[in-house]
Amino acid sequence: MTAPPPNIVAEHGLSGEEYERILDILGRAPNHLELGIFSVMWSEHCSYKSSKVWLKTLPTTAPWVIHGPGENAGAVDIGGGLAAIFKMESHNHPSFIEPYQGAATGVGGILRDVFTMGARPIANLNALRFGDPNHPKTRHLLAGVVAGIGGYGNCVGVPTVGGEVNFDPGYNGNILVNAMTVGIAPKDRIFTSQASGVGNSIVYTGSKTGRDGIHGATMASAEFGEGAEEKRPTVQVGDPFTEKLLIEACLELMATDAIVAIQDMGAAGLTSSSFEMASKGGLGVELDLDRVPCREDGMTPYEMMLSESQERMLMVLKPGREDLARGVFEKWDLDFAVIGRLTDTGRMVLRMHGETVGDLPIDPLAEAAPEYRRPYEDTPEAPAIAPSAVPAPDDTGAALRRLLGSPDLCSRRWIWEQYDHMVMADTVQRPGGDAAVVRIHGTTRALAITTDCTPRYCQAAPHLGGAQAVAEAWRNLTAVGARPLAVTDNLNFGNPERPAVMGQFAGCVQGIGEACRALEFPVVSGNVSLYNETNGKAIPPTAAIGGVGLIEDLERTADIALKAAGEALVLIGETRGHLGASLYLREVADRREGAPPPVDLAAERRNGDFVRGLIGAGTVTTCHDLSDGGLAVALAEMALAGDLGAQVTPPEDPALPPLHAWLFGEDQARYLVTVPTSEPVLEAARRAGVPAVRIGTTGGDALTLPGGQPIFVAELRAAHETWLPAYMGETPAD
Amino acid sequence: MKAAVIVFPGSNCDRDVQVALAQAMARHAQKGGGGGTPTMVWHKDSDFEAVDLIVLPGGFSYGDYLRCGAMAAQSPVMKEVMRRAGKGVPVLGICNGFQILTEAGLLPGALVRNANLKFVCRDVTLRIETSQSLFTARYEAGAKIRVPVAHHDGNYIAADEDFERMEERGQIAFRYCAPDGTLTTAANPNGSARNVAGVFNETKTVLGLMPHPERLAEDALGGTDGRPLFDGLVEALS
Amino acid sequence: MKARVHVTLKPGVLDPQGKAIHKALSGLGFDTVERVRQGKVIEIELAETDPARARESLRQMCEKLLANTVIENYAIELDG
Amino acid sequence: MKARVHVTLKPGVLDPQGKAIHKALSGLGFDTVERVRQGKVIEIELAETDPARARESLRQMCEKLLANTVIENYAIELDG
Ligand SMILES: Nc1ncnc2c1ncn2[C@@H]1O[C@H](COP(=O)(O)OP(=O)(O)O)[C@@H](O)[C@H]1O
Ligand SMILES: [Mg+2]
Repeated sequence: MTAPPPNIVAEHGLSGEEYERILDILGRAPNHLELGIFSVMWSEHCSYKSSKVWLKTLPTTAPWVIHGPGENAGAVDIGGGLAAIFKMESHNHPSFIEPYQGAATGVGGILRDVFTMGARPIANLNALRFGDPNHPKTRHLLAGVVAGIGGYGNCVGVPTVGGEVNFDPGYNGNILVNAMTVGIAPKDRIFTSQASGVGNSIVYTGSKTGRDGIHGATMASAEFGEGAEEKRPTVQVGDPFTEKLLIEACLELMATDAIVAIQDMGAAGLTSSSFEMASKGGLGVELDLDRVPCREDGMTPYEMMLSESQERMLMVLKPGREDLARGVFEKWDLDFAVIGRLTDTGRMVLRMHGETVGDLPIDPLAEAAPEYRRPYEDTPEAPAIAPSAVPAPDDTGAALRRLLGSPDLCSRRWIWEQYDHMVMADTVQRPGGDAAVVRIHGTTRALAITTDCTPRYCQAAPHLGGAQAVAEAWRNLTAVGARPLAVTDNLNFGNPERPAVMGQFAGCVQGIGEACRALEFPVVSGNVSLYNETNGKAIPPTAAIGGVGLIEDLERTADIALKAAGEALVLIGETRGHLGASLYLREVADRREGAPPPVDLAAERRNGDFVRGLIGAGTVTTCHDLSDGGLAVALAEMALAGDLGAQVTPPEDPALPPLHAWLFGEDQARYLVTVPTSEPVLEAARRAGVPAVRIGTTGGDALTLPGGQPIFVAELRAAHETWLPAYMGETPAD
Repeated sequence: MKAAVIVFPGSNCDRDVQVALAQAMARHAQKGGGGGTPTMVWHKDSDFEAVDLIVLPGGFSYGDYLRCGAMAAQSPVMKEVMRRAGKGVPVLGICNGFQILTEAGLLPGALVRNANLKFVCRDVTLRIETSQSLFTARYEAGAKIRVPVAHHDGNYIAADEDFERMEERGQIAFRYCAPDGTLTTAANPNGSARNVAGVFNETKTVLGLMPHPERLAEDALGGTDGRPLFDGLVEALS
Repeated sequence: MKARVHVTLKPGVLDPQGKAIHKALSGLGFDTVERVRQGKVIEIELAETDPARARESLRQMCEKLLANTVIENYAIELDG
Repeated sequence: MKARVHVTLKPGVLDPQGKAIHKALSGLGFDTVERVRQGKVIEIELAETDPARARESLRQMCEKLLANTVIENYAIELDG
């Protein structure tokens, strides 16, 4: 085996120091194949080398947690002998290069993470960030990403039930596509990747291996530069039809006792999947690469081991179950091949044409994976902005219309109507509310699911932003009546080698950890995406949180649509009129500054528990949490959903902030509910020590806000529904 | 009643329609009829037990690659479905099932890409064009119902002379309409000619429709306008 | 033996893709475009050396699967 | 002036459509089929009489819209 020249080492993204470590581990120079394997295994994407020290600080346990981080996805007990299994994952770089395929394969990848564990996927969500709407690429990227997510999810037949979208110039050169899948499995039949049984067969199934995506994992960890376009041929094409077959075939085989361990081939394909299975089981593997089903002639071992072809799985079978498994996969027209076996050597030995082409020790490679405590700098504190320092609008109604029609707040209907959000016939709350509600099939219980992050808060104050994202997810689940169970996170940042970026990362993770602890909302899975920057400019720190909660009784849930005239509107939580870093400040006053609203986790928990209690008792008819755009926007959304107006009168309170701050402030830990009569609820709130105040009454076809003319709901609807379709060039007659 | 749901590789509304039918059968059983559950029939099976109703479910059979429904129409089970349809066994095709029926020649016309080229998933209003059929007997002619669509290729086309014949024989089952029943472009989610959402064969024993009645056949899912279709079938075929 | 099958919509049959491409091209400023139709090409490699047999077999593939003859025409092109 | 633009997947790029058609053809008993790839043809009529200008304009259409040059190749064919 000949040593690779230094430029080849550098091209594999390995530092000199890392290369020295390889020489130590092998006691010789690696050949090209081995170098490739080290390179992907030690890439940021696979090794989490910059993030690990911080991720370890997150709370990951609770009595209901079955599997925390470390498996393909997290698993929590949802009662009835079932587990919810979920995870979120980024496909940012591929989606920027080829939005349709990048987003589509992102959905495919996260689905596999979930059904690998034995779960039938029941819902997909997507958290998306695009650049400035006026940037020449934004429209094309948005169209492609949405079509790709729909194209894949619709075909596999898993409903896409929610997500979030933001636009910010900070994403001009690096969009974010974070996809989340939730699945359900029998609690006692969860599959992991831990191999066991020396001599057991290693089986390959799914699609054939092609030359696509080779070095995708290293690409996902490399900062974009001007030459990014040249990397294009590494784009993978997804085949959702094969994925659908793979889901059905895997679930069919999982119902038997044939499988010992199973692992999808994601980033770094055959390399990381076989490595991980062996490493977790403390065993070795021997692979016979001649047997790998290939799409192209003459593929080299390097190409086979590093290919990121989609829709592939690796399994360890119990002895003698090969024929059973083969029968299942052939029934579903999928490739099936025994490509190797487990050994007790602790080594990965790769053979082709009767020769050993690679030989690596497994544990040392995994244990010696670099782990960096990178230097970091805290983000300087943003100045607090007093409500009175922000000018009131000339016209409250016009300000509200403007907010509702702004890119970050307008209706996402144009997006979710391209997603089949109802297939499987269990979608109880469709997109448009606080959290999607998906029934647990055949029961009257349901899961509530949401994704949340406010990047402008994370940017101004990372620690607070991280906590706020968790709090908002928790609140969104609470607002539909669910008991929040656990979260998955998707941490999207710039180059961690820059202390300022590392400071954002550390801050967000600390904030997430704090909020998760306070809310008993542990992190059970997640994903880190670093190097999201172009020419030295990092994206806004974006700590996307996917939250899952449980609804015990579908009769006891709430949605955001106003139901009947004459009901009381009750605002729960304290309103100080915080306008720093708010959407009002940005969209109406054209200022991007200030400290975000403080997050009081004790208040968050107390107010949320109170609201959940009201929903559980069947007291409230409607519930919406307050977030972007504050009270006025929340109320408008409720009016739109119910096609019913309301009249608002601010409470008489000497401490009331200026009216515009009261209406548009983004104070946290708040909900707006409707009740037939307000007194009992106000009384219960007093007893619970929860701030609550009646602020108006439902009815009519217009929204009457203090200090303004009534605005017809129809007018609000036009403002809310117009921007996105118009931006995408659609005329109503289309 | 005995019903069979055909499962093609890539079908994904097979369970949904099975549940909707089973619920209709359970309701019928409560009134003294027989209950049961539709059986699933795998596309490679060239024969299956005698049934009173065959359902081709929604989804993306064979990925909808080449043309939607084209490969499914050639699968082994379809020979048998066509043979039985020829003998008068009722066949219901929903969404992808409708596409398969046109590809197999059991229904006239073809379904092409939506006019705006986008997948569309939303509730639409349908006008019941006739109650004179096995499938629509439980609706009143002219009634408006709300059911969802979810498809990429639901744009129905047929030659003018085919249309004349179909209109004459009452072969149009459903049309997309505004809430007041008028046939507007805005109410048409995919550009279908004459706002057609569903059609019968000449004997009205085969129905294909793009909307998904099985998705709004339960209160918990937000509506029950799809229910009478299944209740009517179960009642008539039991 | 290599073959190409061209599948095109029959004249008069609505072509949403062609229409949308036309509109998009006009939107991009390509104002000399007068008509656009979209079709498919299916490239097939056959283990068959006899052109007549190859052509007949391709014809059957078209009739059975590759084209929907209600709305589409097909043309077979054999290499070499 | 009439033109045809052929858009095909670059070599090595997965072609799920072609793969599925291949399987379906085999299932129908066409067992001599060895490989299938699917592509698009876009027929365009141009109000342009100069072939060089037509070709250049078509090339731009391909780069901008007709082909996804990340994964597809294109070929332009001018009639007459
Ligand atoms: N990319 C998307 N895909 C599907 N649904 C989306 C997407 N983006 C937003 N939505 C839906 O739109 C609604 C409003 O989103 P958002 O404003 O982020 O809600 P909230 O402020 O309650 O977190 C939610 O129901 C959400 O699921
Ligand atoms: Mg909310």
